[in-house]
Amino acid sequence: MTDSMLIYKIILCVIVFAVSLGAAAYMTWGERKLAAWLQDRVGPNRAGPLGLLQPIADGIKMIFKEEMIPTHSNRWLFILGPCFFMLCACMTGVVIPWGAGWESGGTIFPMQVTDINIGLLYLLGVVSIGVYGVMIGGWASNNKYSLLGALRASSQMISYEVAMGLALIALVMMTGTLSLKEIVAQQDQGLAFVVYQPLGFIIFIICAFAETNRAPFDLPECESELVGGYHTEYSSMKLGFFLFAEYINMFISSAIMASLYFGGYNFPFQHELGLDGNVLTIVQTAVFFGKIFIFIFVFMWVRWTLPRFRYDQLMNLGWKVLLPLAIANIIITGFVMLFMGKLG
Amino acid sequence: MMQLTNRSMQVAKKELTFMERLYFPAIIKGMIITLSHLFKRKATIKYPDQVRELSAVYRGQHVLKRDEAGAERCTACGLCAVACPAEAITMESAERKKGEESLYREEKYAKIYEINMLRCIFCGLCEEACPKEAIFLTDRIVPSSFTRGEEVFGKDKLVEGIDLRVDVTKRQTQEVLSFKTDKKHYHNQTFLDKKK
Amino acid sequence: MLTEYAFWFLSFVAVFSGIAVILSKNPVYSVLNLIMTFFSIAGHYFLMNAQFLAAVHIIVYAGAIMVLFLYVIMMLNLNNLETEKRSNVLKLSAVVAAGLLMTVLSGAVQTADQITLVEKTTGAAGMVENLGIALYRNYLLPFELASVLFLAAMVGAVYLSKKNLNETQA
Amino acid sequence: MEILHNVTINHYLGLSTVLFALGVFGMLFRKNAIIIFMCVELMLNAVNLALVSFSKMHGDTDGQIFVFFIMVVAAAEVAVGLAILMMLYRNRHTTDTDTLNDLKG
Repeated sequence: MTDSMLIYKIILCVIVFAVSLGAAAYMTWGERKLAAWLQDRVGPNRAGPLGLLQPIADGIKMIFKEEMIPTHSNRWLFILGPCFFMLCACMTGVVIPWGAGWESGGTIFPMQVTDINIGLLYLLGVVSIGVYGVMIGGWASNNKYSLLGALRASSQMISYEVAMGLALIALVMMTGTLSLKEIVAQQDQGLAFVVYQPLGFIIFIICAFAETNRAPFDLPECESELVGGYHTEYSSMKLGFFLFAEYINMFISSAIMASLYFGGYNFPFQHELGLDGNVLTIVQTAVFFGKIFIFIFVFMWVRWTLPRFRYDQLMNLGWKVLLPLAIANIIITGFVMLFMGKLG
Repeated sequence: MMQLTNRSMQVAKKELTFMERLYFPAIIKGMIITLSHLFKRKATIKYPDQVRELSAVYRGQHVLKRDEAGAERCTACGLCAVACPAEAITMESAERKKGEESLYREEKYAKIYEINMLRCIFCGLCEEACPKEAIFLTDRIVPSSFTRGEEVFGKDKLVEGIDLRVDVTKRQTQEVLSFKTDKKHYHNQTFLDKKK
Repeated sequence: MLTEYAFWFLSFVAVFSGIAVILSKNPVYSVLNLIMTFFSIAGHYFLMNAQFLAAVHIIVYAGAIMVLFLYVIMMLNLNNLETEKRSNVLKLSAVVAAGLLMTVLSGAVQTADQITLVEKTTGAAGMVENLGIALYRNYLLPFELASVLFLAAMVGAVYLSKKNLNETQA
Repeated sequence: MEILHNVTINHYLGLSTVLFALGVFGMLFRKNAIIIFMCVELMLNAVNLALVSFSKMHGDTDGQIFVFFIMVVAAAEVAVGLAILMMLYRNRHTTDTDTLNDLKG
């Protein structure tokens, strides 16, 4: 790795981090605005034009609010919980290919921080350790409701992770690689993988809803039944971290869905346009963000439409419906591949 | 049980069919409904910038009227208090002294006149009961406050200012208005008219 | 050079958090320290270019097994149960026994040849493709047997953790 | 892969030894069944580490395959073992191994 490449990677890292945070901040605004529109309201419109400065105002409010740490809580773990959750949320962005790559002076700078050959497993691993942030935070609060909320949240995340992993296996069988870059590159020519894996995509998107604790799977945060779940005792920016990490997770999972099933930064007839390499990269990145935007819209749209699941329904859906469906999907994929002669 | 309306429905817990148990058609239907609301007109009125138009007979905060010369019309007869279904009105009367003709229209006046805005139901019966055209409900909103005591409005808040008259002409029919302004009738004459 | 520092750093983290697992009073701290150990072991796997194994290690150990531990500790509320009344003689004998074992093992390791890892490796052993080929060609039978073992363990765990067996059967 | 120039197999075996001994020590030292369980996991991981370093030394995959199977066994063991612990706690309200000596002659 040359020095220029190293510097480039560091810059790209910072950019990905900043973009995730910025996107998450404006998703809070978008969420409130969209919720308002779906309910025939106007939404935030006081801070700046169209309320566009609202996230900044919210952030300032969060930081300056009084910090409360319960007396009988476990102080270090109480602080560690949200930090860990936030860290895990930010760690997932590095394997996503945001664009094809820059060509400058003969070297190609990829628009991806790192292309590890176990990209998908890395994602699953980071998602699975994200559970600890929730569990530690809920337990350290020394509050029954927090503990119950944390147990709920984490068991939900673990349960749906299984179905999510199995849904991905069918895709991996098709592509023969775990690297996200290659999966996206394989969709360059031909159809997006959602055409081949519709069932897998549906399972994946449902699991993504559950993993990000979004409605209709937002039991861990229900105010009415469990007084707020695992972040009951949190205030100020530590609460902000929990809420913010949820939005980052949403952004990243939208990006993952776009890259795995909807061709990532590729778009139809991209090579027929006759664009120069770097211009094409810019257009591709824009298209990728467009796809992410659509998925985020779906996330929010679903949240403001569907009611929350009951806990037993949630577990039934995860274990008795999605898991068998995912396994069936794997079997079907295997058979189709066998008959199409794709197996070596 | 006797049915008051025919809108009640018998609730039955039917076994769901397979299509219903898939939930997807229902989910998609719901999603389309919410999506359609995205393009509907917003129901919000942006209040401080944009004020909702009130009807002419809107019943808001009360006003105790003065006549054209600036004397209080109320004579503390107590009919409004009697008419009030919420018992929100109390008053204490006093006799007009010599030289106070410019302040009070009749020989008797309300020394204290209080409306408890927490009790008031804004029915407007006081307005109907008043024989002296003294109390009216206006289109002003009762301001909120932090204590209960502040919600008992005395004469300082109820009587209109001499220079800040509250227009209630819309609440009166044309006949009443013309009858009231006709100076041929003795009761319509102010103390200035009587001096002449 | 950097990898060497990484080795020593990860080793110290592993050993110290391993000690902390044993010595912490609160089981939750033990679990968290054990997770730290597992992370540093996963780091070692990365250093040895066994990337797939490292990811699986984190997913299985940190993501599933330790969460189960944490669940049991949190649900049973075992935080304050720790009243170690074990006598000093027993504790001392534990130290001696473990120390002797370590002496024997490290003695055995000491006499082994010093083989630098890089010499005999192609570096591709830890890649997914090679692992998959080995697992599904040479070790297919053990693989299938492992799935049977999993099934048995799952049934057993569900059966054991039923609240009241007599009631559910009735 | 220009990795681990000066780190020999013995380094890894040494680390593995230390972790294994720590696991044994913990098993003997503590009497909370859950901690003992965790020490078992520690020992299994020490072995895993040794196996992976052997695999790296020989440059073949067999060692890593063994690690997979150890993981499988560990996962199954934890599932059943923790279920047993739950039942024990429900019936005896303790996980102290010293008090669980009913079968002692």
